[in-house]
Amino acid sequence: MFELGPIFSRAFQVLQSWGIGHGLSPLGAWILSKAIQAGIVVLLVSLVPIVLVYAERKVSAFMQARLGPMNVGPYGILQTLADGVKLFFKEDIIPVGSDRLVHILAPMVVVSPVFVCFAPVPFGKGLVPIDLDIGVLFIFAISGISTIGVLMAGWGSGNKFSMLGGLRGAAQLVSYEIPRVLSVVPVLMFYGTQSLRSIAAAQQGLWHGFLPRWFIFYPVVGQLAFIIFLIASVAETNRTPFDIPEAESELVAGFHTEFSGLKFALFFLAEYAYTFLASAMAAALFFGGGDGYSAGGWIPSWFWFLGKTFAIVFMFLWFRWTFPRLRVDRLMQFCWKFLLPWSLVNVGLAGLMILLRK
Amino acid sequence: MTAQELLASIQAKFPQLQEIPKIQGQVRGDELYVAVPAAQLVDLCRYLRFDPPLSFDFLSFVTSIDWKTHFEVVYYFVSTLHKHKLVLKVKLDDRSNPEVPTLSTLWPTADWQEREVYDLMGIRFPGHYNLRRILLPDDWEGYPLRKDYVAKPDRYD
Amino acid sequence: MTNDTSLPTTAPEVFPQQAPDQGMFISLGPQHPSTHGVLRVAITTDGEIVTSAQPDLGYLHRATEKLAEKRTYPQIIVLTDRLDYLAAMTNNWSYCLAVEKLLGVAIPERADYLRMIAGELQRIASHCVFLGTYGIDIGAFTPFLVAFGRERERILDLFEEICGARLTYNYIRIGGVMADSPEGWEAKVRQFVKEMYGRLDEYDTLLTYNPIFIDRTKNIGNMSQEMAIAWGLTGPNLRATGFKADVRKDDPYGLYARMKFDIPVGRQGDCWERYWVRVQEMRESLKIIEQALNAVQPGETMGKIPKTFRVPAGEGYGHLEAPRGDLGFYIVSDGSPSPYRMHIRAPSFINLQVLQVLLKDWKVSDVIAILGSIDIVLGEVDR
Amino acid sequence: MILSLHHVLMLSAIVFGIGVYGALTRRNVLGILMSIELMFNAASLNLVAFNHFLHPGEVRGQAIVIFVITLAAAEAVVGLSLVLSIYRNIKSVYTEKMNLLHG
Amino acid sequence: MEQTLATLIFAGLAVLLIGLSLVVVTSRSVFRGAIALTAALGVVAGIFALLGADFVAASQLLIYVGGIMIIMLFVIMLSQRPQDHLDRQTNDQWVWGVLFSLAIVCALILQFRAVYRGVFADTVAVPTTAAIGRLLLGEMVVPFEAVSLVLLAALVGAVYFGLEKGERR
Repeated sequence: MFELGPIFSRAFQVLQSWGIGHGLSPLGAWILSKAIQAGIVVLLVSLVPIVLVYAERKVSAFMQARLGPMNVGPYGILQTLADGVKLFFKEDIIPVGSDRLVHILAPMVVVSPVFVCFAPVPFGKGLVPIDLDIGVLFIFAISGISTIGVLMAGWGSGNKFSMLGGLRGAAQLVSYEIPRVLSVVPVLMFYGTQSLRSIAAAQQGLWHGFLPRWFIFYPVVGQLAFIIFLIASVAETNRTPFDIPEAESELVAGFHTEFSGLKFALFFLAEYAYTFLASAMAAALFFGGGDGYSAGGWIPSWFWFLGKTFAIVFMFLWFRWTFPRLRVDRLMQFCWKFLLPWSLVNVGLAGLMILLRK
Repeated sequence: MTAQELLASIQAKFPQLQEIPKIQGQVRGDELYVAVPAAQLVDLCRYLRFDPPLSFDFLSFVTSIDWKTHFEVVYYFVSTLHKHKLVLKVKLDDRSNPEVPTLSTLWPTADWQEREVYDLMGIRFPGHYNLRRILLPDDWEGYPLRKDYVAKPDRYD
Repeated sequence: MTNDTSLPTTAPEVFPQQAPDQGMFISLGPQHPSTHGVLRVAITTDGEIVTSAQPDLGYLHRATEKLAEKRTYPQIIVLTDRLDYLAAMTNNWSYCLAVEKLLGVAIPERADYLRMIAGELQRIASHCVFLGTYGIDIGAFTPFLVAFGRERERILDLFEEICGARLTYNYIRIGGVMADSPEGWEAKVRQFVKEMYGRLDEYDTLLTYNPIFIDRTKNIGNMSQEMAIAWGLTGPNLRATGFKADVRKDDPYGLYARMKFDIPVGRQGDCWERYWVRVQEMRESLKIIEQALNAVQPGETMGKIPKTFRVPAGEGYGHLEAPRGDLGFYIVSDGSPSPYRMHIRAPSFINLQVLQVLLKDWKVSDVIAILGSIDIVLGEVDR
Repeated sequence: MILSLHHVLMLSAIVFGIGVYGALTRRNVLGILMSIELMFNAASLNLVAFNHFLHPGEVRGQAIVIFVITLAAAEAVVGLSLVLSIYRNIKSVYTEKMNLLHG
Repeated sequence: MEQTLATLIFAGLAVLLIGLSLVVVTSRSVFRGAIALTAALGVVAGIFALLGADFVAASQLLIYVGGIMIIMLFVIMLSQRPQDHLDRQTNDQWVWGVLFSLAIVCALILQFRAVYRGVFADTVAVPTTAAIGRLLLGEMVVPFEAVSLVLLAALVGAVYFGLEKGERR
């Protein structure tokens, strides 16, 4: 009931046969249907930030004893749209001392990998854009490209604060990438695959009849992995308490000081899309994705998946509005002296558990 | 220490220093007011600062008054230990070249306050390590708190 | 008094050195998001370490002392509102104390109690702003909207009821207060005080004992007692070094001698203790307000002061414990309707100069934490 | 035209040649390091191509590429920390300025 | 049909790769050169994927683009001075450099054309991760461990070079 997967696959079958019937080769029809699927993903990913910005503003408002946006539309739901339009019409400033080409390219380099990253995400049963065999590795590899964009933004602005922000940002992103990847390794070890869809599907069923077989419920290993993944993901998305790159009280606005209008909006889009991506990954890796417990019932898998994802997104927002910012050297210490050793220990523990189970 | 004891212990070391008498019909606080010539200021202050029974370790404020005929620099001392207070007044008769030795070597807090006096009243403090204008722009002409200061119209007037 | 240790025999070697040629120069401000106003701090760094810091001020200079020479005594109260615009009530009060010393008038008891309630409310409001902005400096946004947007708003509402203004009150007048409190105002203050205790506990969980916050501020910007006294620091900044100095106790004004309250002190004068002392002070202020509310009786709120009066010639210095330290007005009168000379001992101005030596040898990322913890208001620094 | 082994090999030869040119002529140490990376990649390209065209179904060539990438990382890390260390001493990244035998 | 598509994609990637490589060795701004190199490495990853080496392609992106190039950009940003883009970036031997590298390219191309002309492959792409994993921890375990030692040595060396002079003991 309400499952979107079969509907979509049927629709694309119809589309492909329609294309072949109108003189397209099978390959051409396949490309056409994949292009439309990619378009849908891109559209979804571009829409997600609009929802997330609104959610962030409302959640922060409720945490801060105020109302948040209320004027544009009922309960201000159109506020983000209005902001987007405003950003769209703002003047596009390129500073005089900047490296023009790098400055213009930077936001694109930051934002374009996000869209690609969503390719192997299983949005529900039969709703995987491309079920890549190297899914998790693919996401990590592609999202690493954004770091280059951060450095380009820092360099291309010709501004001391931007440069410092870019350097700090890149150092932070590179450092936290390591515990983030290592925290996922136990998941891959247990399920023996890197495909997000297979991992999510492997977490079906119940333990002892009541506990879902999600990875997070594996004793010690699951929780440790999830906590490290969550912390590292918060750092990867440059959000408080790890928002050193854009620490506005210290570095004005970090690497996006000199960006205005649409280019600034692109940075924003990237940040929220990465937040969503990290939450979606966490939902698929640790919470059974769209499959698993109760999906066989009346809740459609895509809804179940999005529900889990937004619950994790809420944690991101919660962190942001309750924690102060770490100092930059403590941030690095935290990564190298705390997260990294524990994630290595976790990999060892996972290996031990697998050995014992055999 | 009461005002009289304070005065006595100061005069024991610097016999020529006198209390400023309260003028009839005028009001004044109950602090001890002592007049001191600029030449003796640093010696007196070193004594005030480091003599254990006095130990005026806290310089509350430094200011200056333009009496049209002469300038006066006013120091307000407090001892955080003994809770007694003392007002020192340095009279400067030379209107064209007013100079008082700096106290910023004894009380660092005099640093900016002397700069402010210099900035607004034009009294110089030889020995100050960084005597520049502080509140007004560096190219400001004249000293605004002087009574004979005439404001020049600028581009905002 | 706790300060009976052996006194130093020489002045502390605290003067800032000249900036070395090498190193990176950072101009923090005047348009920087966390300089709390138009302040520029010229910082030279060697790598991450600050080698010299020179605050550059004067962007907001309005020549209050000069303006005062051209106005009558009651007119100057308006000027004092604009000094420390986060604590206008204590500015009014301090000025009136000085003028009343010159005049030698007696203040009705009710007026003194109202002044005290308003002054302590003002202290809470001002510390709320500090708490919020310091949270932003450290990167926590929520305390700002909670302390600034919720509690301070309540206090401003109370002030609005009592004097009609929300920022520049002009409420405390020479000889008394502008008007008696409206019907039911005291009950509202009582209600606010009762709620505020809970709010302060909320701040403690939200910010004060947050591990990240402690990590950012504890053992950062340490200041010794000798250094603080030598640089003339007053208020919470001095008390954070462990020195029990408070004008309300040392040189009691108003009716503070009747009140029972503690002076919270720190131990080593780091950023966290400067912050913590302020939070504790809010608690003490609440206690004072409660006692004042219990003691206040109906009565006159204005002393016997003629509409136009002349201040006798002479000089007087009145000071009090403002939220940011020892705020004093030194007034020289020549018998004319306006003061001959007025000097303002502005605590923010005097507290700020310690920054020259305090910032040295700390990391660049600590600069904001230290600058914020000194808690300056540029309206008062530049006057 | 269908993709054949020698197309890939020609591409890798050209990239390798460009890398050689860069390594020989750049004044900047960083430029030289970057050119060396280009040569590494030309070699990896060859390995993958041979694997794909001559030994389909096996992965030995690809495994060796993994080694190449790893060693390139090691080389870059040491090289770059050397560059930074040299830059700290002589404030220049140009090779002709690096004529001192002691730091 | 699919072969033609692959060929077309390969041609596009090849042109891109050659262009970007030329930018790397000729650009006046080292930073732009490094950006071009980053893009070139991405293109190489694309070619890897085209040749059925999906795991290697992802590794290439993860390690090269997400790691090495970032450190390289870091060093460039730390060591560049504003006037640097005005300097000539090639040394005096560039003519000989061109000739030498042309000679190498010609020799290699002639040889490859002669030997490997007309070798085609028509295999479907299969996942390689598991196979590579088995190979690395089975047959190639000794080189694998050796490489890890090399990495460790490189790390220690980098830390040593990164120390200030006074800290070296």
